[in-house]
Amino acid sequence: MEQNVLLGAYVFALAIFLGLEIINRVPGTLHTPLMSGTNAIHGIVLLGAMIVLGTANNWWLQAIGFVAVVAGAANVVGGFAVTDRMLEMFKKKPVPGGAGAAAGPAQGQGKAR
Amino acid sequence: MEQNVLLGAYVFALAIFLGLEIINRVPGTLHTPLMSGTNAIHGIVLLGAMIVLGTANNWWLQAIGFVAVVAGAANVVGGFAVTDRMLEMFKKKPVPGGAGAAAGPAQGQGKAR
Amino acid sequence: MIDNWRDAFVDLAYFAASVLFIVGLKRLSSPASARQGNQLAMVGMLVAVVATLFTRGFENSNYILIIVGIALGGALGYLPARRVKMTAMPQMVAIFNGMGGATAALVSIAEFSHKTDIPGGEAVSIVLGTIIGAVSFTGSAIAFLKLQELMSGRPIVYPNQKPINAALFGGIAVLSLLTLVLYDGNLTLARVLLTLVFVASLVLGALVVVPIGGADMPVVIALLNSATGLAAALTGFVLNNQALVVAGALVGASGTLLTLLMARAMNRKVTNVLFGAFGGGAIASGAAASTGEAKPIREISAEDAAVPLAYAQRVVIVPGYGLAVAQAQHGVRELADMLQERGVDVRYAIHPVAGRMPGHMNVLLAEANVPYDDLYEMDDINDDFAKTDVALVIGANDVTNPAARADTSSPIYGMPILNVDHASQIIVLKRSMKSGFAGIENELFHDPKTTMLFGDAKETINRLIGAVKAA
Amino acid sequence: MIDNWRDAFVDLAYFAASVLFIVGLKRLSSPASARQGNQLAMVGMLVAVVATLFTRGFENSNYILIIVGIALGGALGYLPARRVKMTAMPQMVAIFNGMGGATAALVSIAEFSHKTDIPGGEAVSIVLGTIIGAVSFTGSAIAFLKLQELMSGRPIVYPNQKPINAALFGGIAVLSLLTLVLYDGNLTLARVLLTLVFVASLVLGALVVVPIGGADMPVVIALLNSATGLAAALTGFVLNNQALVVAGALVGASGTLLTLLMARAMNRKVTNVLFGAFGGGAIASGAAASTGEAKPIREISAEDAAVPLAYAQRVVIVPGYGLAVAQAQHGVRELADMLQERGVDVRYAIHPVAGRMPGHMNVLLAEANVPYDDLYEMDDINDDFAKTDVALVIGANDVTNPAARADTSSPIYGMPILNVDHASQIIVLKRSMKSGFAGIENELFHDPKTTMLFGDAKETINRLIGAVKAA
Ligand SMILES: NC(=O)c1ccc[n+]([C@@H]2O[C@H](COP(=O)([O-])OP(=O)(O)OC[C@H]3O[C@@H](n4cnc5c(N)ncnc54)[C@H](OP(=O)(O)O)[C@@H]3O)[C@@H](O)[C@H]2O)c1
Ligand SMILES: NC(=O)c1ccc[n+]([C@@H]2O[C@H](COP(=O)([O-])OP(=O)(O)OC[C@H]3O[C@@H](n4cnc5c(N)ncnc54)[C@H](OP(=O)(O)O)[C@@H]3O)[C@@H](O)[C@H]2O)c1
Repeated sequence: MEQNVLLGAYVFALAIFLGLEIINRVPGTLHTPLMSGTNAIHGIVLLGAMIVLGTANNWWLQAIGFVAVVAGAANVVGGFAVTDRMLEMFKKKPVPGGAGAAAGPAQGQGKAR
Repeated sequence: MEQNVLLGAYVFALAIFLGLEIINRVPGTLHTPLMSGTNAIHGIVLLGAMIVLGTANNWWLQAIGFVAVVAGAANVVGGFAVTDRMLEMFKKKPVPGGAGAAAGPAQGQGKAR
Repeated sequence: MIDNWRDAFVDLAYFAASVLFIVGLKRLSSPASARQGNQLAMVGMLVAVVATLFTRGFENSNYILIIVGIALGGALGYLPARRVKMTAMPQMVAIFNGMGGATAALVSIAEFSHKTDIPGGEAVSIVLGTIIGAVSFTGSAIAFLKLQELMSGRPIVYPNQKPINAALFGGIAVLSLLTLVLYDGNLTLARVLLTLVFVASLVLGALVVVPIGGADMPVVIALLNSATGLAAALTGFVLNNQALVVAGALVGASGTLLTLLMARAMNRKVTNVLFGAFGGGAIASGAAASTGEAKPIREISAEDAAVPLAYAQRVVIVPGYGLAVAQAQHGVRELADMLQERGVDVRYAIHPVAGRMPGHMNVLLAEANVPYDDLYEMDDINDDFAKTDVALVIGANDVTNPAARADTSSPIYGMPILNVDHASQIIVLKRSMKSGFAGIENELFHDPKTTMLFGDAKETINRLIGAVKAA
Repeated sequence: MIDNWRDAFVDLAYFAASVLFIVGLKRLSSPASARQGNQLAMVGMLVAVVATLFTRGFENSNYILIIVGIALGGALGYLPARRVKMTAMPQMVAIFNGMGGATAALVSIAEFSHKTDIPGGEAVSIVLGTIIGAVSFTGSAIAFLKLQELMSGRPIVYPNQKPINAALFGGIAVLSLLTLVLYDGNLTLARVLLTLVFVASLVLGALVVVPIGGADMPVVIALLNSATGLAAALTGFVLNNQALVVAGALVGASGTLLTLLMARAMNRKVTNVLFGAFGGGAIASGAAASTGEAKPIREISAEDAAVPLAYAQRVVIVPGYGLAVAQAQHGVRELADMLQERGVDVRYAIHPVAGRMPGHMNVLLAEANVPYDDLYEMDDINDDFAKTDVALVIGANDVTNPAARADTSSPIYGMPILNVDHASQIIVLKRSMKSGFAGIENELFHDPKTTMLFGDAKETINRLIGAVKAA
């Protein structure tokens, strides 16, 4: 067990460093989708809820577990759906209607930075 | 043990990702010092040599362990010393002798990028 | 043997899910690959959820509950997420974040209530997970209520706010310590104490967020988001589940950094957001705003404003919070299309913190199908204002305020702004001379090159469209 | 109890060391903080080494051996590291890297030779650690010999090179598999097999590096460096020591990426470096070089070259590999000082892969005390060549070759180069019309604006100094 705690601490610390490293220098435009995307990712706690509910052996644990599973699933599904909708809007669309200049897709992406 | 192996895999994978993330986008000027600095860091294998030698209970293990400790220590000490010497040269020096323009130190660092 | 394979499969799936989260987050943080990143994370989540169904020790009768729970929760999340208006995104994120916080707290409590031989490290994780999860839950709920305007968005101040919060915080700390000291001997009592910690944390989460103004909510949500991540990681420790630890820690760390980046982009300190109103700046600016009325301004009618727009070579549209409030994005798009058909070069200048959430303007204009290529980030367009005939400022204020460049006493001094004042002519659409989010006066409106077109942005734009047609 | 504290201290120290390595590496990869980063990593190493002395289970009599070993190895590392000339840095790094590889291999072998109940995962780690460590050791040793010119730096080709290497590789693979299959039943035989694997890997390491040319050595060393990192991580698995796993994996990953970045900066593919000479390009260029002799060049004497230099407003010095070979950096610095005293604006244009290792020119010129502010990276100075009166090219060739910009058939096509040809006048110092590293002809030398000053760079510079004094 001791050994597990120690290794867990390594995993935790490395993930922290990795998270910081990855988010460093993101453009402002992505702040909201990133917030929402990470929001969906921490919905992983749903697994914990599933384990509680799955191993529940009395109605009380079942009740807590069920509520937790519902809330966790809402976090996961809603979070990913909202993020996807946001990001969908970011993608390049065919220039609509009468608008003039049509630029290449490569250009469009380049400007994103 | 099983659990240890699994956790070890997490530690390993996270460290790999972290290493990649950190080195991404380093300027060419730093390639050599970085190579030499990471070279010193992997000298950490010296710890392994120390453990082998420390727990050695026959002359054969002592011999292997001793050679390994010597080699590992050379890697660590030499690696850090060489890197430090290289990096020392990179730092801004007072403009020597009769040379003309003297620029501020802040500027000197800014240009490093 | 079969069981070993089963365990190995679950472990491997969790490992794969962790890697997918990492790669997903990495891609999420670069504009070109963001959507793909989100989808990778989705796949990771799916893998992890399916794997969890194979965990050993589940009661057969509980599987149906799990499936129903996931279906129910999924529907509760999915339907509003697909339907909600783009402008209501922040409150959606808030409510989902609250759900996650609740889950973490409930899982922690459940673990404490049925486990017996709990090692010290796990107990600490349980208590912290309960507190952080609960605070995140009610904090997010209040943020939701405020943004949804079910509750006043203004900072709500109640008497003795600070002492009350401090007392509550102290109470939670003491109860937590007691729980940790007692649980080894008297687990039943410790369980009761943990419930008290939970309740007190719920209250604390609400009380901390109530005094914060609606405009600061994005920062608060980002912070609570990172808190939920941390709670998830703590739950991972308790369950010895590395996927939770990795994903939770990733979100905890990246969320914290994101909070700081967002706060910096709007020139706010996180501590200010959490523990104070706009501070000295608000007072100074109130005074400035009142004296400001004396300075001259030039009003213009929609018909008069249409002429320079229709005959300009280059127009830059500067959208701001007022555009979102008025829901004028579709009108703006129509106006821009008309101008472009007439040969005018129309572009949009997007300030990173225009509106009330980062990327607000991008999302809003994207909703109205404005071509992405017409949107220019601040740094890319700031030099072009000097070559611009008309800058059309629609419901933007602070992000155009030249005081940020020059006036060191201004509360927004140092915030990068759009150089609207470099354009040859400036037309500002807003309802009154009232100030924007920062509560300070804007010299731009008194610039001799500026004319004001008062009225709700949506209506004014419609009148402009009519007038351009006629021009 | 005391033992528990002791273990906890060791564990904590390893954890701290890991964090220090991470932060150190992070700082190492940014120019302003690089030195501090190296020092942080040093502190981490010290912490880890001291902690290891507190490991339980050490024989008292072995402590003295450990101390002596560290002192001896430290001295063996420290003295040459402080004394060696800056230009000999690559071979220093190579030899230290080899030491690390040897350590990893020896530790793996030692563990295999005294442990008994070895789980499968550990056995795999042991075998891989032995192979990778051994290859890294002899590979680095050959790289050292080549760079130190104790062995010819040219690519050495021996008959049946590829079949021999393939056979050796296959042999190692078979022996390794046998070791892993047999060790559970017949550990003694497995130990003998592992020794064979070790020896064969030593030979393989040497044979793989022998055919590679000296100029490609930096890439090879970077790759072997990352291999040693991997070997260290594998050793960490065997010893269940996380500090080794973290540090080793960090180096393994970052080293691999670094290898790719370095190879890309010199427009080489890593596979090309390892498995082939310059390929088709070399032949094509050989032809070009021979026909090239026919084209006209203009020679100049040191005296004639001194005049435009002394009376120029702006001079840009372009150092290359030849400067390092001739050890002319001190002379160049003197010449630049003299010109600056006369009021000439002298700057240095540093190409990222000028010389034979990345950063070669920076280190070289820094050794001669050239002020860091006078060094300009390629991107910062490339636009200024057009405003430059004299570009003084000293022992540089490929990095100035305009073919990289225009000639799609050139083997260096696409490599970013210094726009030396935009200067008003170009003076090239080299010994002959021979080509540089890429083995291709350089149009620049036939440019009507170019004059050639032949001779060893050190001597030529000295003559130039004299001539400028007289001018
Ligand atoms: N983006 C973010 O992440 C974020 C988050 C929190 C805070 N902030 C802050 O919010 C501010 C954003 O700047 P901004 O220039 O976009 O907005 P702003 O400075 O808040 O100004 C918005 C202006 O829109 C006008 N307006 C409101 N409703 C309108 C309507 N229906 N029709 C026409 N005009 C209307 C208002 O004036 P009238 O009342 O006279 O009409 C107001 O002056 C910055 O200070 C930023 O720091 C940003
Ligand atoms: N920096 C790195 O990391 C690295 C590593 C490996 C390979 N490379 C490659 O090396 C090349 C570097 O370009 P470069 O322009 O610096 O060098 P280069 O293209 O190799 O040319 C060097 C020139 O210096 C001349 N020279 C040699 N000894 C001299 C002496 N004693 N006095 C005067 N001149 C002398 C040689 O001509 P003579 O024989 O006629 O005198 C030669 O043409 C690139 O192709 C790059 O890809 C770089």
